[in-house]
Amino acid sequence: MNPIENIQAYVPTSIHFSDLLQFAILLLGGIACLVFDAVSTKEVSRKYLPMIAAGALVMTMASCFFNILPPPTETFIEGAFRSDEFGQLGALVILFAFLMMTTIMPSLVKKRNLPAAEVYSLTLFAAFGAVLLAIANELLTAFIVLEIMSLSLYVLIGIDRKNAKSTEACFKYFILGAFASAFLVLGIAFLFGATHTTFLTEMAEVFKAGGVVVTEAVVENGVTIEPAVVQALNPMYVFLGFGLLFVGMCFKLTAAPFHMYAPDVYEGGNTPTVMVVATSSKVAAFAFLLHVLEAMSHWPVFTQPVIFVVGFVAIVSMVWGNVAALVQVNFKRMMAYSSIAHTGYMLVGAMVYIALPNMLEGEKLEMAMIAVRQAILLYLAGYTVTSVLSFGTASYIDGEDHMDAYRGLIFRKPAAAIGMAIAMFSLVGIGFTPPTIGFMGKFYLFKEAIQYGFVALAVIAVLASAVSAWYYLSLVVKMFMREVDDTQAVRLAGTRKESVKLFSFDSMTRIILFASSILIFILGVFPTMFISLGESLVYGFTR
Amino acid sequence: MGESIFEANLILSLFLFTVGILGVMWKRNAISLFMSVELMLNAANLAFVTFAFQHGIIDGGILVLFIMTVAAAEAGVGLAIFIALFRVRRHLRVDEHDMLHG
Amino acid sequence: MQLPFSLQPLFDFLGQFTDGPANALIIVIALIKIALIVGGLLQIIPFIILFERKIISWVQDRPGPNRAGPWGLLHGILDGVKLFFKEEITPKGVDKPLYLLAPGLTVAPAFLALCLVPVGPIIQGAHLDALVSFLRLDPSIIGPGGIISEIPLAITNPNIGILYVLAVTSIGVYGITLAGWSSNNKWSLLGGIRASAQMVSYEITLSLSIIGVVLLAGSLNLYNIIDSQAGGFWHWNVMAQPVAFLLFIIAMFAETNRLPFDLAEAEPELTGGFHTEYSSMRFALFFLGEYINMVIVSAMCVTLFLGGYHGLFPLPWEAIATWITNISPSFAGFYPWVIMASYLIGPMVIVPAKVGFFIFLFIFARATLPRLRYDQLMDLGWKRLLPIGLINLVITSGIIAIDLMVTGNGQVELATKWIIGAITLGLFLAWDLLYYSPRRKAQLEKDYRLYPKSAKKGEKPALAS
Amino acid sequence: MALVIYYVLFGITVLFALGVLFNRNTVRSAICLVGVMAALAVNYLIMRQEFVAFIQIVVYTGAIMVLFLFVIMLLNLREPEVMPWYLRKARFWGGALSLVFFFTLALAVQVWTVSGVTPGAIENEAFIKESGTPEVILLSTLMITKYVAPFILTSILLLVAVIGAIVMAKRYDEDGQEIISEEEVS
Repeated sequence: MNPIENIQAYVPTSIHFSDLLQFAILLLGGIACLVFDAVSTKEVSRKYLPMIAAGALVMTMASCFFNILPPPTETFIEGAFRSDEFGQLGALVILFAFLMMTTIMPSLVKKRNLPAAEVYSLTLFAAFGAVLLAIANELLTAFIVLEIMSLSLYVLIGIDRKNAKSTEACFKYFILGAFASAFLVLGIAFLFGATHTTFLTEMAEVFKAGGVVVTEAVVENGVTIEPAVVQALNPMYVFLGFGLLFVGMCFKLTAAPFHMYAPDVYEGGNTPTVMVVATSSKVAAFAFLLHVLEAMSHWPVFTQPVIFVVGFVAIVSMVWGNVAALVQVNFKRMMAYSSIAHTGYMLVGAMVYIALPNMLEGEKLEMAMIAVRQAILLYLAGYTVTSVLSFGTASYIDGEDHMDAYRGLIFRKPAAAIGMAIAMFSLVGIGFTPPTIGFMGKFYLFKEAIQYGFVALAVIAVLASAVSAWYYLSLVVKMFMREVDDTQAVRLAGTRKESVKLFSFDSMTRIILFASSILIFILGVFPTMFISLGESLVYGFTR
Repeated sequence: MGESIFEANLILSLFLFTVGILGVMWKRNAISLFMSVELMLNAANLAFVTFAFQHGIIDGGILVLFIMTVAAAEAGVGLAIFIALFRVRRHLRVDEHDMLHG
Repeated sequence: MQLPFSLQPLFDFLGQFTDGPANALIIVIALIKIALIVGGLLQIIPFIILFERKIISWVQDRPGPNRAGPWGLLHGILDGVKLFFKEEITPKGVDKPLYLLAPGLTVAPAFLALCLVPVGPIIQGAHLDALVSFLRLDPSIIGPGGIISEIPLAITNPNIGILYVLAVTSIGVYGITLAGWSSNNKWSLLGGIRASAQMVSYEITLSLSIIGVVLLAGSLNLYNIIDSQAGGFWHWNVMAQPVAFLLFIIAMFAETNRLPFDLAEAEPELTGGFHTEYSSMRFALFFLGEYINMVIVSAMCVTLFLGGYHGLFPLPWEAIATWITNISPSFAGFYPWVIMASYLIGPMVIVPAKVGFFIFLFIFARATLPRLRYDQLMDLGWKRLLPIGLINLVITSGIIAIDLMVTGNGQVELATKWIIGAITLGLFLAWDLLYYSPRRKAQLEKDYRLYPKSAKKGEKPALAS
Repeated sequence: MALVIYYVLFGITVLFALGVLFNRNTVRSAICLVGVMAALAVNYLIMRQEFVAFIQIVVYTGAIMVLFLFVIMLLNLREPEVMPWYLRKARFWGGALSLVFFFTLALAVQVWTVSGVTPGAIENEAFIKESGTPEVILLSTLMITKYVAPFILTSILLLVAVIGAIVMAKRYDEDGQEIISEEEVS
């Protein structure tokens, strides 16, 4: 059949928008924020909009516990989406950080006199983009939802327009983000040129067959004529396409050679947004990168060079992130470099993921891939919870970002200091802090790496995280052991004294902070609980 | 004639992309910087259309339409950010925006 | 009836240079059409200017230009001559390349858009056959079965004509903007900024009002759009899209920078706006571009909403021609002339009349309406016209979708068109009369206090201090 | 003949692109970018993508670049770009690296590209000619069937862009601190 007749005879099969109903709540919430603001006064909207936003987020999170999305074997909305662990469990992780953001935002909105409706609606839209990016199965859809998320975050980073630092951070984030998306688009174009499609499932078929298959299998006189490869894959296009796409994604993930903007953006942006940039957008982008790698890893030629490239980026990220973090004096800059290092650890997992199809086959391969995905997701979840705790505490103690401002925090704000210490211990992970999620995440990830033969890489990762102990723990030492040094020019953190009302967003922030510090231990002791939750959500029972 | 222009178009696309990268590296004015990014997006569009024409896949045209929409959205937000930046700093010289480091 | 000699050898000769006689013929036909349409328009423009001055003087109750020639007919031409021989001044400090490029960028898109205007029907089928045999050309090259199977009475007829027009008119803004920038004059710069913002804003309204028409016709081709309006004025798109028609007219004024919206050159504020620093022929090019643009947007409005070259009532030309030949044997030779008249009445009478109406509208608006303030302009464009256009589009497409689902023949019925027109116009009027106008009036009264509340009934209203 | 036109176009595109890079005047550089976009539109016409070509002109030159010009003029960025790039080592090495990148890839494309139209393309072209289906109809059919998800998500993207642009660019008058405004325009 002629391709054009194909188009004319195209019968839409699976456009059920109800499949995305749980995520549409976010969209509706965002629009509701705008409409509510249009019909009410400034004070009223400042009071009720965070409730709408948090309500939408909580509803979506609650719906993530039910098995709503189609199983991973099916694509939906014309093949544009496919859900796996990242669909529901990943969405839960993503939305957790956004929920934290909406609870911190009200005080910031009040203090800096920000436009409330725009803040909350853009937050919800960013959440919408992030959760869809985690399940995107088509490169263009992924690009568009990535842009929805990124544009919202660019604006949220710089929403405090009177603050020159924040605007400058927004500008840098925007320029480099746009630069990265140009790379991404050219990468998609070359992959499209090689495989004639932008749908990842179809792309996987092309890679399995080693070329574009056009003719369908026909049975003629009892003899089956196999589908023929009409055009062999052009390795040049595939590598160029993947390379550009990977560069673009590295920008979004803040992996090492492409991380330049991260410290500036983290320092200049407002803390709640930076928290989301560090966690949710990373989870979503990682999910997308894994889906692309999964589709492409079926091509044997592809494996070796890409392992090399991804491994290189992982090593550089780990080493550079940890080394540069050693000399930082600003808390948020330190967290930026730490986040670069954590991206490096996670890329080790991605590397294992690519290597798998060449090692195993059939049922075993599937199980192994699921295991690696779960390990990465566990790590991401741990990183998200920990970052939420540390950034949340940092915004809650509300002081300078300078590290010296944390001196003797334990004597002024004991709860905050303990929370921050827990977060720091969890971030260190390997070697010091067994019962935390940071430890378990790294343990699972490096176990996979060693199991499939990447021992050297695992050793480098462990060494790098041992280096990281220095700067994380020095902050803890500052908080716990040093007396307050009055000669310090730095304004001390935690001097704000306000009465906290029960049922206010401020108290909700505290509750979430408390919950995440508990979660760090719960997940650290029972990581299998998280994994089995994901299994039962995704594979547990059929729809 | 159709047979011989693909390579030329792909090379043109890569060339425009490289010029875009160079622009982002060399230019000092924020708006020129962003124009270079637009040039890179145009290069991607050219690659899409070339592939669509070479292989007879109509999809390429649609992908280009979407990318144009995204570029327009990005331009809108970006220029708004530039205006905001100009309001607080009174200039758009990129290498003098160095409040954030160290 | 045939020419005494064949034109074929001429094209055979030209064909040696252009890959065959068919190409030569295409080029020659295009050149003839360009000469007629572009040349004709260029001749008319001085008279449009004269017409404008006369109308304005009529509105202002004064004689107007009446010195050169009878009724001042030579004024436009003499103005052109004067501009041509004036000294060209290039001020110091201008950005020379852009300064020289700007007038060209205003005029060139205007002429490019002129290529699209369908002034008459497509010659095809038996009529083309007759024409070919009259000219004694080779029917295998031109004719119903030949390489050239139809001759549209427009310079060109691409499949996506509307898009072409939109694309080309959107380039036109560069002329004004660059003129403003390169002049190195702050008034000119302000004019340029205003023009760019204004044109981008109103292009949205323009496109929104066009989309409804495109939906009704199911095609982007201008001839298909006109064909969908064939059969009398009750088929015209203005019946189906009255609100879009209004929007189009408003956007048309804004796109051509004509008076209620001529903020780019507002002479009391900006001394001349973007063309302050231009003189002589460069200035004349801006002037020319403005008038060609007026003609083009009018012609587009005619094409989209007023049935193009179709008259008010459909005339059965074939039947008339047969009837005339049947009156008396001596009238038999009139048949081809009547058919030719059916083709020429469009370009000669109907299109000029309709376009002339809009030109009159332009001029009359200039003579009567005050200029908008910049914020009013933006308010009108973004807060009024854009929502109205969107709602109009939603209603239109919804009803068309229902119609297509019910009938399933891929065409919009006449009754549906009227229903769309009635609903959209009704809603618009209801919104305006019941909601908008009273509030607007109250607001104005509050703002300007024209009629203070203390004034008693019957007392003469006085302006409050 | 058509090939000659194509290579002339190629040259024009390259020249305009270099103009974008090397012009010190922002507005001239923007006009060069408009030139690149228009030349690409003609290129698309040569590749028989009429609809995409005209949309390219409407969207890129008609909207995006006008917006760029508007902002350049609003902020009155007249100062020339002082660009001693050859003096700055980092920039120089960046440039050299990108050029190496380009030449390697161009060479690779030259070597690896499968020349010529695939059978599918020829079949398609013949079909389009025979049936006379305008390309627009095919594109629109695809857009509301196969690519319905990106189509819908694009509308959300535009909503986000509108909100973002407004919130970043609007004046603040809450605290009476008017920094700079569009007063200059009105």
